[in-house]
Amino acid sequence: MSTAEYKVRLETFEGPLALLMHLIDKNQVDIYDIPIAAITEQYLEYIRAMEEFNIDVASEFLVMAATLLLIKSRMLLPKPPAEQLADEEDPRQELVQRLLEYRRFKQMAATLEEMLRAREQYVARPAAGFAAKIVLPDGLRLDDLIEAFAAVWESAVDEYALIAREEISVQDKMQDILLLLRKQGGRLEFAQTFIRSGSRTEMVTSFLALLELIRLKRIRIEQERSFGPIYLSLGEVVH
Amino acid sequence: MFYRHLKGHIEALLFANGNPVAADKLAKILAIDVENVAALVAELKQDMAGADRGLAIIDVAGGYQLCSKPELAPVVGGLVEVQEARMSLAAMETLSIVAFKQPVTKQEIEHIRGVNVDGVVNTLVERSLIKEVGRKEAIGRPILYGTTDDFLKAFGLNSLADLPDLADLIADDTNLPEEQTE
Amino acid sequence: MFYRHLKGHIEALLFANGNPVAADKLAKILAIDVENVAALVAELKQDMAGADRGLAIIDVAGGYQLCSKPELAPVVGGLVEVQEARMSLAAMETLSIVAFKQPVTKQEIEHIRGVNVDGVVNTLVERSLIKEVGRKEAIGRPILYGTTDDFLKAFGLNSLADLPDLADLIADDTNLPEEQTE
Repeated sequence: MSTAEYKVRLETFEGPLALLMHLIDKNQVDIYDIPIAAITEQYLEYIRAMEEFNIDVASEFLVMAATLLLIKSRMLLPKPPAEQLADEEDPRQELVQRLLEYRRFKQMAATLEEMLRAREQYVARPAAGFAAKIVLPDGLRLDDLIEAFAAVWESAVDEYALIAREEISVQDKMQDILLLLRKQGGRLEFAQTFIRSGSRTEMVTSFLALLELIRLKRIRIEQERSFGPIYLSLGEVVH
Repeated sequence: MFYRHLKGHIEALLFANGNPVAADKLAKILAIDVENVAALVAELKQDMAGADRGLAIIDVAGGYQLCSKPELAPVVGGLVEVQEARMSLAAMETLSIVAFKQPVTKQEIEHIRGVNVDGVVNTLVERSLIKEVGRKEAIGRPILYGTTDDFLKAFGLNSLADLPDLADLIADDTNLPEEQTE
Repeated sequence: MFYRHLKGHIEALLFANGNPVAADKLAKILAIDVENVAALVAELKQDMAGADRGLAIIDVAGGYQLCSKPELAPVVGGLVEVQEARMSLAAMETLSIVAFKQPVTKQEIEHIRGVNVDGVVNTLVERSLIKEVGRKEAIGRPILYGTTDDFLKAFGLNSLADLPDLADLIADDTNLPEEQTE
């Protein structure tokens, strides 16, 4: 075979199975009784030609070459007559199955191609693409709207207070308490320091501020009897 | 009609093209006179008049277009996938703020709700319950939102005047404890 | 036929949608049983059989699609670009393997085709002719591929059962060696 001939073919075969099928068809041999020696020889010739043309031989082709050589060598092994009768596997069997399956899907691809051609004869309109429409739930009531507003408005007041609370530092609270004490003449019932305490945060802040003031001896704590009212007084005054 | 089979050709051509097809273009493709095209289209129109047909041909700018019959628009509208929107609490609250405080900016809504409302506001705009109604004369000229006609429809209102007065609502709120004690 | 006018409705619906419309969707829109839809479509098909009609209804992917008649493809081709999404032989072979062996992994396809199929599989996924349908309980949990509804539409199939029977081919092949040795 001329090298030019190879080139044409080398470009045609997508994979080793395609090449093998071509060789089988070309030699007009029975796929179930492949003359493995001859086919292997031709297969290797192609591989060599590929290398000659500096075509990267895909690893798949080399794997198949190895497989063919293995089968060929196994075919050459003499078989004991006893075992020959037993259902010993033909070394070519797996390859034949692969080739058959490959050929089957080649045929199937051709059938699908025909179906596609037939389908293309039917010209459809471009899809209109009706966008999904979102409809409002039934029975939206004005009362729901008013309720929602009332709820959000109430919580908004809280929300506002919360923001304010977060801005109250222990330092500020300390100032507040001292200011309050001075206004009240230096003496105040403990509970009154929490007068503005709408929330736990503010209570905690107030309490921390009190503890800090006590630690700094700016105020004193007095309680006349158990469970009686607790009084705060300005430290310096009492002093 | 000796051109009988050409009616089918015209139907197929108008169908496949979608857009209107000029009469002379049809004539050229079918290798007949424009007058014949007009006659064939007239026949086609007649064929389509029956209740067992759903299509119609309309004359558009010197050409013809295949359409579904206008009276079947409600039926065709059935193709639209209808998804019932759930009004989340967040959506309802935001909508109520827009309804009672309009025109209102996102920032103002956020101040009342205490959370970011970008997503909710966009959803309400998409559902055409609220819309942009202008810009606030403030830094950044933020968008002002108001309710839409669809909003009125959804809540069965004739006009915004049917909304209860916000002042009353707030007054009600503050009076509530006293009323309850009575 | 007491649903006579509904034939027109179906025609309009199929026209308006363009893509195939599922039978049960038609049934739902028209508020009739699916069986009635099938009967009406059968009548419509008959109505369209005449030479004075240019359209046809085909059964695709469990639904119906309005198309121009296949024999008018040359006429229609004079007007619109008939979509010719040429597929490579490699793509076609790979697609046929997925169609008949689904769910199937890339490795299994490669074993049949004898070549790497990464590129082809990706192309088919991009064209939404095949899709991931799960993972194989094997080492590396490889992706399993199957065909899509778009595959059915592209090939004019109503369901996978409409594919030509591969079993016949397989039976032939496996029986052959025994027959030959006898």
